[in-house]
Amino acid sequence: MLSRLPLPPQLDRTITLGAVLAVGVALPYVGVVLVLAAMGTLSVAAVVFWMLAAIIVAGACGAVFSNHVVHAALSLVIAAMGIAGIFLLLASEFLALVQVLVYGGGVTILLLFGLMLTNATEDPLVTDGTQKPFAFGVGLAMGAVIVAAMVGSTWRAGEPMVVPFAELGVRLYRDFGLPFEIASLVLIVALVGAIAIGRRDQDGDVS
Amino acid sequence: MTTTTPGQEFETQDLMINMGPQHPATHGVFRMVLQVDGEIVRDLIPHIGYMHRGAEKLAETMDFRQGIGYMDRTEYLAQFNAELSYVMAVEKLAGLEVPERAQWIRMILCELNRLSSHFMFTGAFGTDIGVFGTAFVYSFRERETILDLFEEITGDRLMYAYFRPGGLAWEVTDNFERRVGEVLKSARQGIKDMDGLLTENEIFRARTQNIGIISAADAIDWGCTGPVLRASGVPLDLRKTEPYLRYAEVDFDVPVGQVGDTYDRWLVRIEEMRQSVRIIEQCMAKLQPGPIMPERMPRMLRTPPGEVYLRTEAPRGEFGVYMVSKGGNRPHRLKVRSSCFANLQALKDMAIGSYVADAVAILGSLDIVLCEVDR
Amino acid sequence: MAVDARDMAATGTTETQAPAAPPEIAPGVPMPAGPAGPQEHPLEVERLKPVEYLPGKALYRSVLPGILQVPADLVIAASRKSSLWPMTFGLACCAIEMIATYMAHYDLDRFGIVPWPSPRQCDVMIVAGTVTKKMAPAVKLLYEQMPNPKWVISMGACATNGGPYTRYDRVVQGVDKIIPVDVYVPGCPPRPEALLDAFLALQEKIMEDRAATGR
Amino acid sequence: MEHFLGLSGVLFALGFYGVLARRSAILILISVELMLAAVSINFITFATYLDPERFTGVIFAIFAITIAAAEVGLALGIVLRLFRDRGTSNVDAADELKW
Amino acid sequence: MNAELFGSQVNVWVDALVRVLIIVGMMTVVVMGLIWFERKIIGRFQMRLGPTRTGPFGLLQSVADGLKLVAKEDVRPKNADPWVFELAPYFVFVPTFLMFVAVPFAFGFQVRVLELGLFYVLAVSSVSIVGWVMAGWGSDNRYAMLGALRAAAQAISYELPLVMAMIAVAMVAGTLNLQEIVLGQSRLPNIVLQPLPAFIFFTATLAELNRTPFDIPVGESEVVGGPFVEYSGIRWSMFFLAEYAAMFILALLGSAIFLGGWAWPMGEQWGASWQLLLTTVKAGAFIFLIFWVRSTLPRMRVDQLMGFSWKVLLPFGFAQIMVNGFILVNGWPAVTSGVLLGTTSLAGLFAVGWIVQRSVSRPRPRPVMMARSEAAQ
Amino acid sequence: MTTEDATAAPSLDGTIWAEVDRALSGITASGEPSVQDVIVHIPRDEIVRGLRALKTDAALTFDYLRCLTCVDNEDEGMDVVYMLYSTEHRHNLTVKTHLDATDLHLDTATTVWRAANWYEREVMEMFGVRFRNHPDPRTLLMPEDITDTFPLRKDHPLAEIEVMQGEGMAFPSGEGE
Amino acid sequence: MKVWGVLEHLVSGSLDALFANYLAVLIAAAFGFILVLSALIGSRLLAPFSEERNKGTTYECGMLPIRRAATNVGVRFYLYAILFIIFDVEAVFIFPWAISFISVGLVAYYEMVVFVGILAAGLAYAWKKGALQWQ
Amino acid sequence: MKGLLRSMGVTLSAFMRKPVTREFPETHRELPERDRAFPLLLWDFEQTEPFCTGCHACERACPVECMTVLMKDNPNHKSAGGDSTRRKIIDKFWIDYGRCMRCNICVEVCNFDAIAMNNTWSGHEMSVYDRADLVQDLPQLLSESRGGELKAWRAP
Ligand code: SF4
Ligand code: SF4
Ligand code: SF4
Repeated sequence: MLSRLPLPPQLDRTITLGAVLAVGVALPYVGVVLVLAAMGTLSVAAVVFWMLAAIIVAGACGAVFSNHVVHAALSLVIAAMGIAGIFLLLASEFLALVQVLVYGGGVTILLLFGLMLTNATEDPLVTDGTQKPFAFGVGLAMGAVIVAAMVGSTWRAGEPMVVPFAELGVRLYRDFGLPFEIASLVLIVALVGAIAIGRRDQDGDVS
Repeated sequence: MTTTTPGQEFETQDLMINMGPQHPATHGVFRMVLQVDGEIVRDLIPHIGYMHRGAEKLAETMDFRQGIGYMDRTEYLAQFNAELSYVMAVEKLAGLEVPERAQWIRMILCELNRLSSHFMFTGAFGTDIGVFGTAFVYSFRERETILDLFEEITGDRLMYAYFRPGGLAWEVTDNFERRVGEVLKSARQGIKDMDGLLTENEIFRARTQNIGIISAADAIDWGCTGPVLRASGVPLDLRKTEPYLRYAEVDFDVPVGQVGDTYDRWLVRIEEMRQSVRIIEQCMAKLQPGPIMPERMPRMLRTPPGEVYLRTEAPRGEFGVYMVSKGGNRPHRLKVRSSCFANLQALKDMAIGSYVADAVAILGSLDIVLCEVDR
Repeated sequence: MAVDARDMAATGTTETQAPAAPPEIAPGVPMPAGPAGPQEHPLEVERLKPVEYLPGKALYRSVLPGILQVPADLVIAASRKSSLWPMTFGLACCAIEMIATYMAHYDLDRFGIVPWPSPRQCDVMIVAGTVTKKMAPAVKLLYEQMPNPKWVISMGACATNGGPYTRYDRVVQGVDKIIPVDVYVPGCPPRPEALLDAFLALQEKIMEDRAATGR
Repeated sequence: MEHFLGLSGVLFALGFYGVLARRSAILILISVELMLAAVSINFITFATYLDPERFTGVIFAIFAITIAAAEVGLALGIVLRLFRDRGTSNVDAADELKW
Repeated sequence: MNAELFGSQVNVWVDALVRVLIIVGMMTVVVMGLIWFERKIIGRFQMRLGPTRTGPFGLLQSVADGLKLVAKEDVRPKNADPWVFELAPYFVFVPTFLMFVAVPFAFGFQVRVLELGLFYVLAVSSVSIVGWVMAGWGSDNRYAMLGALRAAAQAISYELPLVMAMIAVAMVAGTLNLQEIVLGQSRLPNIVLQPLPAFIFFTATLAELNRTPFDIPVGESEVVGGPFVEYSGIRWSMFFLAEYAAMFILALLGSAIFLGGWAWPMGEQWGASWQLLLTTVKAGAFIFLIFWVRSTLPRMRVDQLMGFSWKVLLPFGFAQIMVNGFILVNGWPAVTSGVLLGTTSLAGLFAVGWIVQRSVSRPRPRPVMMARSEAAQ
Repeated sequence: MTTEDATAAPSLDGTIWAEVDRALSGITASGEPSVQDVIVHIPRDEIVRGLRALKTDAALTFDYLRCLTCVDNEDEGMDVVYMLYSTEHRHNLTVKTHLDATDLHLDTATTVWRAANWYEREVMEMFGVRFRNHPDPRTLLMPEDITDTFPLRKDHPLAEIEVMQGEGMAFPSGEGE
Repeated sequence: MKVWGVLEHLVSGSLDALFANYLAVLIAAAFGFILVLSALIGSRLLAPFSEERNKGTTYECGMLPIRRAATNVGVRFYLYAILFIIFDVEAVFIFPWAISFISVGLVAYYEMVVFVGILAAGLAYAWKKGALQWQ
Repeated sequence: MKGLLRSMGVTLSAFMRKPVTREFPETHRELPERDRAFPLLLWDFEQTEPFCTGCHACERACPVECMTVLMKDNPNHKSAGGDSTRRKIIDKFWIDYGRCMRCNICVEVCNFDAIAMNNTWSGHEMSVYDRADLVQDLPQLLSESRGGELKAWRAP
């Protein structure tokens, strides 16, 4: 549709689309949040939360609904960054950074490599057409139940506070020594498994 | 990209990389298509001919004096050597005798040209290996001093047109000996610099050792010449095996490699530069005043019918001129046997199985001049 | 994928993959009686069509008030002229002199001229050497791939009009037959100083044409 | 606190939908990552609000991320394997159990 | 919420904004200066002059370049994926810019003192790899693709040694807070205690910056400029800018964690401007070293590069950490531990050097000379 | 080939012709002296056999193909020329084979020396000589799809100079000759 | 309003400093974004734009590309990526350890020795299996 | 590691040396006497006319055919009442510097020593915006020599 508009070359399609999206969706949202904040209804933290939530949901939607695997993977990065922000809001500095490091640097790269390797840049066609609506329904129901359950229950909320980093280490290594070693075992199993799987191809022929 | 067919097809679906004709690594307009699996070259398809501009054909329409210019432009890094083959072919056909002084001067200039050409090689090869311009700049610094000397003698920086059938176009300058001494001094420093910059360097060695090995038998079968052949251990140097000019009267060594890899080609060239310096020093000692042209030279040179295949040892190997004359003042057929042409043929054999970066290094180690390949 | 058939025809040797069935040379063609070989091979006519410089228009030319346009032009032109990035693109013997110009003795970097390998980052194309008919499509394509504004320096006799190789019919008689040229440098090869002089001339031209900076 | 939990619920549902609706193994993997991230949010929320002195949830979240990473590595290996054998990353093609 | 800015109390928002603005200005100037500096320095290494004609000493060269690039057409290839192609510069530039937040320039002269500063820098910097891969994948070009893959593989491979080096320092310093790490070195810079990690850090920095000898992702003679072949004009300059900004930051970081930043040798005694100068000089020396290496060394090959990281640097990094741990956990007096740390680390460094030497120095005689008689038979 | 001036060219005595003659027994070859190397004429049908004999003969071992090219003698047909060298015995030989203008076919020498590959491709596209059983009969120097132009033949015309100097005036024909 | 009370609570007290710190990060991120955006807008304003027929073609050293570039690459890169992610996660564990191992004491040290030992074994396995090799 | 350090040493020593750059537009290095820029016609100061008689020798010998010579009867010849010994003199002369390959042949074949290679810097700084400007006509070819700046060198 946009391609047929007589645009000067400066404003090509993608840019226009981006601008339309920004103006049409993001701006009102941000506007509402900011107005609410200005009215004193929302605190700074709440504003940040809503922004991050919007980013996360947008990223997640992109990851889930995009038909292009690379787009999906990149949306995942955006969502992961947002989630890191949420972790920060939840006073978990270390975890936020871990999230950035592992998702931003590791998982995404791995995903991108994987899909470059498999050349599967597009979602294969859904085999039976009923699956998507069905999945949609189930997903929706599931989401509703979870959200209802979580929001509906009453928690005896304690006093939130920053997790001191050094203490985190102390606790991790004093009380969780065994899980920690098990984690290393899990990692090495993953490593060995992945290498074993990947290795077999190197012999060249289809086994 | 919609469907990916399963099975064998997938395995053969390697990445095709096209390098050239405009590519920083291809020394001009060479083009190669690499079939790459991961980073490993599985196949290499060379494409040449982007610089095919008919020097042979044009030289067939020119008289012998005019043809010299085309030889310069064909082998534009070793112009004197190219001119030498051409004028010696004419001399051989016409039965001209070249005065001794002219021969010594020719030798000096040819060896200086070999120096400048090898300097070009060291620089370009350094860049192929990935030195950010520095090797190139150092080698051009030395090259520039040599070119300055050439310019003083012949009047042009690149296209000298100085050798003529029978001798030389004109006398060298008065301060020739002093200038050659200066140039040699700076060249020695340059060789030392290049040697110090790269030869011992661990990264350089890791990049070049055992890369692009070609065995002596293969090299001969492919018709490789020059340093490429000698690096494989074949002591074939026309200056020794079929001495021309006065090469039989000077003392020099022919460096020969042992493994035939890229590093050997580098070492051989570095050593050849040292030997060239040695040769020039001896020539300077033997240079006597005298005529530079035969006494009787016809104004317009004509040759009797006949044919000759005259080859000399240019920096890149055997530079041959096959000249068929049917009488008259121009060749009937002129074929330039290019050294790089043959070396380039062997590239495919050398590069398959190596890394992409190695393919570039191997190409660099062949030291091709595209105008000579395509002519 | 987006390469349409016309592009393919226009550039000929485009395969970057192993060609499926390369055309073989006609089997043992006997010597023809008369002069052989058409001067313009039909396959090549299309490939050697010249390309034009399509000036674009900068937005500021339309939105900025006229009083501001003049200094804007001046500043932009001055910055362009001080930062002419050529493409690493050597064809033949002239390329050696071109390289020499980058090197220590002449040092094009003094003028802010540094070569970049990809046409996307370049402003100037130095056509240094003979443009053969086989090479011409590539030269054209590279020129087209350069972003505006772009300039071409034709270095040496060959690029100017075929030079010593004019009479050979596989050579394009001058690169200006296929792409627009801004500065011609004579010589075979031109000295490095001559190339420097060409850059100075080009800088002058950019400053003079600054009213057309927005192109 | 409810907001965080709600957000994580939404994320989880989205991921769940992705797992069900997608056919490309890599996309499924991405959806699983989303679900795991949702779980992490929950962990931390609970840790911060319900257990701020001992923050066991945070440590659990670390382990969760660890497992997520390991899982991606391994799963991608399997996808790769699948792709090499079947030439597709469609999970439906892998429904026969023989390799 | 208030924070202290230039001795006065201001709102944290204002404070953050002002500090970020200062950083923006500084980054622009420093990056431009760096580009000029590089051209001059490399020019000198190559016995030429570098830019001289744009402004005095060519100082305005970077300005001209920048302006020209802004006023240059910005081409997007037809086949490129529009979104990925357009968004890649953000993904490269923003993380790099974010790294500035934690890096110390002088006491109190940094945007924020983060408790996990070192880890923060690491985490944020890893994001920009995604941008590289996006650029490479999005431009639908073989060289870009290959370059991006190489860049990603190289960046992830060298990130681990980088982490190891940082952890080793953090162990010695006992904190991840960059300000405290710097302060802790007011007596002795860490490079004395930890030469091996310093070496690893330098090497990994070169690799992360894609500088020679680790510039295979952008190697001209192979992939013509790597992931950015298809980028032109301003978008390309964003990558360029990010690259130099990253170099500056990593140099600052290196000087902070190994060379003692603003603290060594004078501790807190000197004023902020002197500390700033000290930092600049140290970072400048670091950058000079980068340029020097760049103008000297050849490029490594991809397998050698990977092998060097995984087979040499990483094991040595592990070993260093374990040794550090062993020395520190015993709670020996500071001098003993210090001497032990320094000597073991130095020994490790020599071991690395020896391995490098060993890996290529099989006996390799010069070419055999054929004297006249032999050659002529 | 025109006959040699007896005084200008050395005779065949004392050259390797005797050896060659022996090696080429069974092949109708004839020798001819020239100013440099001995020239051996071999008929085209026997050329590969002859070349292989020259390569494998123990006393000759011409294992190195220096050059392979073609001479266009217009109506008299073409000569394909092989320059051979022996790295072992260090001697040279030129082999020539004649092709009629009406039938430019020849067997490939790539089976003898791999080096012949590109040389033959070049001769193929430049002169239109077809080498039978050549492993890779594509063009080498010309664009891949132009296979019917043979620029090095004598009858292939030179291009006209398109722009002559001189203020818009046509170049006075005949003056430049 | 009870919910917001909790959130308010979050940013007060002990969380204050942390929040203020990362506020700067947020601002910096926004600024970086704006920088790039403004540069792009500036370029749109100042730069000429034209559409030539072949300008958009992919650069391939002067040749026209035939196939899309996106194609599978060597499995080698992928193996490195897997290795990386494993060790990256491991680094995540080492960071807290590096700060706190002294206070925990030798136990933590030996825990880490075992941990690193296991992973080193993994590296050795990969090494031996040739995952670090190219050919 | 030793080799790396040695390489670094080499570059460092180069860093310490003086740059070799010749700053071109400001400083011109001295050209050698034999420098060949482009052919120029020489001016006979004694007769105040060009040396060239328009004999076409150079035109015929030029390998790239970049010269055009038109001769005319010398109006200044003795028979016409002038004091010149040249019966014929050059009327129009063009050299296309754009095609000239600076081969020196025209100088060598000229029997009248009427043409020489420019060996000054003006011969090298000839960049133009239009290639037609590279075709030099008689006044242009003579101007250098007429101005007396040309110290023509010819082969001994
Ligand atoms: S102009 Fe002369 S030097 Fe330049 S490319 Fe042509 S022939 Fe070579
Ligand atoms: S320049 Fe000399 S050769 Fe040429 S026309 Fe004049 S007189 Fe004759
Ligand atoms: S120098 Fe050579 S090319 Fe130039 S005009 Fe004279 S003869 Fe012609």
